[in-house]
Amino acid sequence: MNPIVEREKGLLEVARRIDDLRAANANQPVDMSAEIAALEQKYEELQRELFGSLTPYEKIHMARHPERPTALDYISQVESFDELHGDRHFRDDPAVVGGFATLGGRAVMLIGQQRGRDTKENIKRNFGMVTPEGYRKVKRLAHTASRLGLPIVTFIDTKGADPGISSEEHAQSEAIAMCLYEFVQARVPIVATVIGEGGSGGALALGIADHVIMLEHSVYSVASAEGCAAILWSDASKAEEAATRLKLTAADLQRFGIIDEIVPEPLGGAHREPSTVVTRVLESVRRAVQKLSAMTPEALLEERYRKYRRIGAWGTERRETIGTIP
Amino acid sequence: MNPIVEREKGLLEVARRIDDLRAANANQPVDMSAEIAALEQKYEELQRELFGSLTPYEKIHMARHPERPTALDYISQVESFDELHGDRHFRDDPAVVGGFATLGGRAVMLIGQQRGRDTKENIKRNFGMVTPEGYRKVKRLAHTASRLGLPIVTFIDTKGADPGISSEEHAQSEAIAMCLYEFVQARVPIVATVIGEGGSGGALALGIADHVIMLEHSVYSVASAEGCAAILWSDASKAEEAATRLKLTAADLQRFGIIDEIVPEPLGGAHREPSTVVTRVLESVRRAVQKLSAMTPEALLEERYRKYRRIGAWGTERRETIGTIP
Amino acid sequence: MPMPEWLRIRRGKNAEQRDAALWSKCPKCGEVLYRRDLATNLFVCTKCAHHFRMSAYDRISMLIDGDFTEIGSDVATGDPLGWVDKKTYPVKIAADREKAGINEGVVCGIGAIDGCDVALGVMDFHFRGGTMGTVVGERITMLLEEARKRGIPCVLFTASGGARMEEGMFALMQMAKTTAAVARFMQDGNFFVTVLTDPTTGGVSASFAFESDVIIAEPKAMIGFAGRRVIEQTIRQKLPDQFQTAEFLLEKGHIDMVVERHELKATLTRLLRYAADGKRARA
Amino acid sequence: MPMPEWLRIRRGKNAEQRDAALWSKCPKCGEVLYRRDLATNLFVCTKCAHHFRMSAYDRISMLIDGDFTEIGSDVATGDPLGWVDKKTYPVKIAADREKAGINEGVVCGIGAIDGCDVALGVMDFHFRGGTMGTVVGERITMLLEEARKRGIPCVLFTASGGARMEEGMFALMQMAKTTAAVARFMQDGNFFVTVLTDPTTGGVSASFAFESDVIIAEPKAMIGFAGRRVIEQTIRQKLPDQFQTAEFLLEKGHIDMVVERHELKATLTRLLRYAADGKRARA
Ligand SMILES: [Zn+2]
Ligand SMILES: [Zn+2]
Repeated sequence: MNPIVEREKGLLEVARRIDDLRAANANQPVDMSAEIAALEQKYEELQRELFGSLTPYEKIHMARHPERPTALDYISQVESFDELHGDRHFRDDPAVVGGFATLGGRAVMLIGQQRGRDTKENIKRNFGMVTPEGYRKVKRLAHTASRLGLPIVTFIDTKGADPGISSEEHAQSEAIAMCLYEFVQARVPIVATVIGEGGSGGALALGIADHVIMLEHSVYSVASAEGCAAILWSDASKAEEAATRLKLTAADLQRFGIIDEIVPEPLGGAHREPSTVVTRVLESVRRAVQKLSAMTPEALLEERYRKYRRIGAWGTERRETIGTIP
Repeated sequence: MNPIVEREKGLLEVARRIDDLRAANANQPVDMSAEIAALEQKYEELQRELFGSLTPYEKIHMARHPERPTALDYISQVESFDELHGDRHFRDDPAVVGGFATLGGRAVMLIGQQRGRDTKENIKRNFGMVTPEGYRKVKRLAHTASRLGLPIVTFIDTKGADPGISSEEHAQSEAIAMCLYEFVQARVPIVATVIGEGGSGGALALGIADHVIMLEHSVYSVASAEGCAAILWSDASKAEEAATRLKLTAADLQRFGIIDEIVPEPLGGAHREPSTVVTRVLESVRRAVQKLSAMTPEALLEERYRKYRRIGAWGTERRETIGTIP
Repeated sequence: MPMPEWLRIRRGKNAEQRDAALWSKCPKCGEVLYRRDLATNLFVCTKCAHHFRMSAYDRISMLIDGDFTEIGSDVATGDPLGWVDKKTYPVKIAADREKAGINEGVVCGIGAIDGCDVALGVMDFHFRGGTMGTVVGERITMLLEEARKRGIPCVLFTASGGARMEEGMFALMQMAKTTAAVARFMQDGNFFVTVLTDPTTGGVSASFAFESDVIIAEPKAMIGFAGRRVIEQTIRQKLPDQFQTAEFLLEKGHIDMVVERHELKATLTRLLRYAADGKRARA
Repeated sequence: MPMPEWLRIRRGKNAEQRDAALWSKCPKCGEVLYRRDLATNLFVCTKCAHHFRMSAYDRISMLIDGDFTEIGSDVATGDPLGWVDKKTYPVKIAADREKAGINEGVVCGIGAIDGCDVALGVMDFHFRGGTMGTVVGERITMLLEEARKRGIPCVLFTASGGARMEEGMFALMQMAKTTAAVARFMQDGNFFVTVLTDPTTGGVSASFAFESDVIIAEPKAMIGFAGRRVIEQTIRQKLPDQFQTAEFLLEKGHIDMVVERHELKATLTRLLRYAADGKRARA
């Protein structure tokens, strides 16, 4: 049960009453404009009250909202897209969609994690949880992009890598590690956007980038709040507290220097005005790609190395002294 | 039923009689030296008669002889060997044995196709027919060798790539193609030796090399004589004729410039004096590695390219004209 | 399908006779189709959408804008083993030349697809079952070398029963030769596309067919390393119909896309444009 | 096992107390073992050959010839999220320092194994379950950078429950940071070996553990991406005992070899010599 979906029910009820009144008003002699205006104001207030400021835990559920735009909602709005399939060995993983695309007049390699937009698609897409075959597709496409000079654009949206038996049997660890290994070496600009939930290593496999964007209410975390609570508090009901502690919101991560840009969402979340959000995100991606394209491959690689090299130098005075013992 | 094995039976019978006579001679007053000498001469004559000159079809069966030294018989005689396993994805294929080794005081990467030395091992090793996972192990080890500057030494001994359902499902074509792709680019000397049967693309996957050696009675062919007969004559009993037509012997292939060196076998085949043959092969490999090691990686790659580039320029006057039509 | 001027000259007498035949029967649904309608429909059955095997020159004229500069057309078949089975090899070659209207198993050249320069090679199953001998290997190598020199993409259409046995190990070595050419071509950052048509097996499947950036297959094309019969003999059971089809391989992750022939030119054009854009960005 | 002079200084009070305890019980077979015998036997049960988890300094002294020049030992734990669960993060860190006798989850440095120069990093499960936070990531990165500068091989022993949650996304990003360092190190043709000890999971498993030239595992070590409990909860059934063990992974082709601890030093030495020979040949 998603608390954001629950909360929307009250709002939808008000919206329905407004619609009813409007319909009645058109057919009846009695003027109900005042009542309508009052309800509209109430709707606005309710919306601000419910969604004006979301807690981290609420953002997790916003990120998981069943109507939230998925990777394919973005991909469908680029100028052209030609999907490429498969790991060339074993399987085509539907939880990853990738291929050549035209964005802002430029050819790029698009790669996105795709959860389902309904139950049937969720089963097909394994709820966006990628298997080793999917990560090997990602690695392959990133490698091709690097060879051909095409910028890599990723959309991150996963609870985490698939935790099933066959994924372990097919070396999930190696598959993710090899994605990371490919991304740190890709000789082209990489722009990653967290559009929903960015869960742990399974998300980072598409996340090493020169420019990282997050949607305002998306989350990006080292572990799920539920898993973290179960382990550190030995109490899954502490998930809300864990969500706060984990600092998994876009604002936190921008402050930390882990992400570079936040794309704002409309009041109530991206799914309330999906086309606006999709356009905004694609525009931010386009701008980032354009800016990064001015750099040579060597400069890109050096800057990318330095960026990740710096993370974790906080707090400690990092002296690179090497002491012989004794 | 292997005709070479059948033929050996008569020879073994004579050998047994010689042994019996010798034993009797030692215990009895009657001198049978003359009889023994006569039998010994007969043995020699028989051996020359049976094995002095082998037809191509007989060589195929010599190459398949159950007691013929296998890759591990060579590998066990190098100064050190550390086996590396697996394709890092899915399975370790026992039909390929590979790893670091010391040969003539130098570190190399050894990779061999391994058929079984008895029924049980044949089942484990799939009769030396390699699956896609095996070829991916080959590719991985060749890549590592190239990175680390270790010469690649291969032993070829296979009827052909595994033709099973799961091999097709796991992209056998791609697996073999990627071996070829890795071998043409490896920045280290490659020395390949056909020690038994070299069957089609499944053998060539380990066969692109700067120096190719064949044992005298090994064979190397575009297709099995049986398969070729079935297709071109529509008659499997024409295998013997196909064997002759296919020009699959070491002498033919050296004449064609497709292989570089032939290591002689003792009368009766490699399995009659296995340690001599193993020593000879390893010495030839060592010498080739040493000679090739004097070349720079760039020179090696250029020479390797030219070598394969030339094959097929025979017969035709290869004019590189490009004519516009009309 | 309009036929460029040069095509008539290249196709030979038999092809014209084939064209003159009024109708062809669809091997899939049995429908009898007017040859002219079939050609207009890119040799796709108007009833069941079965993709007929195409001759190399028909394929080229379906894709190339105008002129096509052929490469290696004068590299002729040799007979290095002096092969004889039921017939001699030269006799077989001569018969196939007559029958298929081409002089070897692949036609290679330089042209443009919807304005994009491309090195195009098309194998033809009608010539010795699309088997790869030294001429096929040599022409494809020459094509890749020319593409590399010009820095243009290469598109290869495969159709092959495997290596050509009549040329023995010379044929097998073409897998090595073409792979070496592919590797040099790709190392320079050039774009390589293969289009797998029915059937693509053996030594062609296990070399350049699966070495490209993008692997396209035509619907229902049979693609695999080992032949269906060999596998069935080995496992002693019948294989499902779906096995080794393009659609099966797509699901198994071996190929990038299955593209209907009517969409093929447009798809190739888009792919070539993506690569051209990447090349511009790197320049 | 002789203890080098420097080791006593580094191991801290608690370790000495542990050593002073007369016996340990084998978690596998229940045998009660004299602590001294156990140490002499490289912490392998003398009865059932169970490989005990080892502390980082014990491991180092088992491998390194003489001096060991530590790298990054003064890179200290921070608390970027101001973390609190049942305790604060700094309190937990302080407790583990006391308990484990080391100041963070990995010890890195330069030394020699049987005469072969090597950059050695050893993770220690006793410190926060071997989780990777910023200090672990930073030290391993420093080690790889130093190894690259010197052109010597790097050997990393892994033991990890995954990323350290108390450091949030800073911990996750260490997967990226260490991978970037591994890539630069390997691009230069340097030799990288990982030794996976019990347990190796999560963010460590899915980064440098599986990026090396040679992946060794200790017998029966538990290795995987997802934890056993997570998988059991997902599939709602119990997993076989064998699942995710080193032996299982060897069969599945994920790792190169399973090496008993008594053979480990000799094996590593041979591997380092192969690589050194390759390096000489390239020089
Ligand atoms: Zn039809
Ligand atoms: Zn025990």
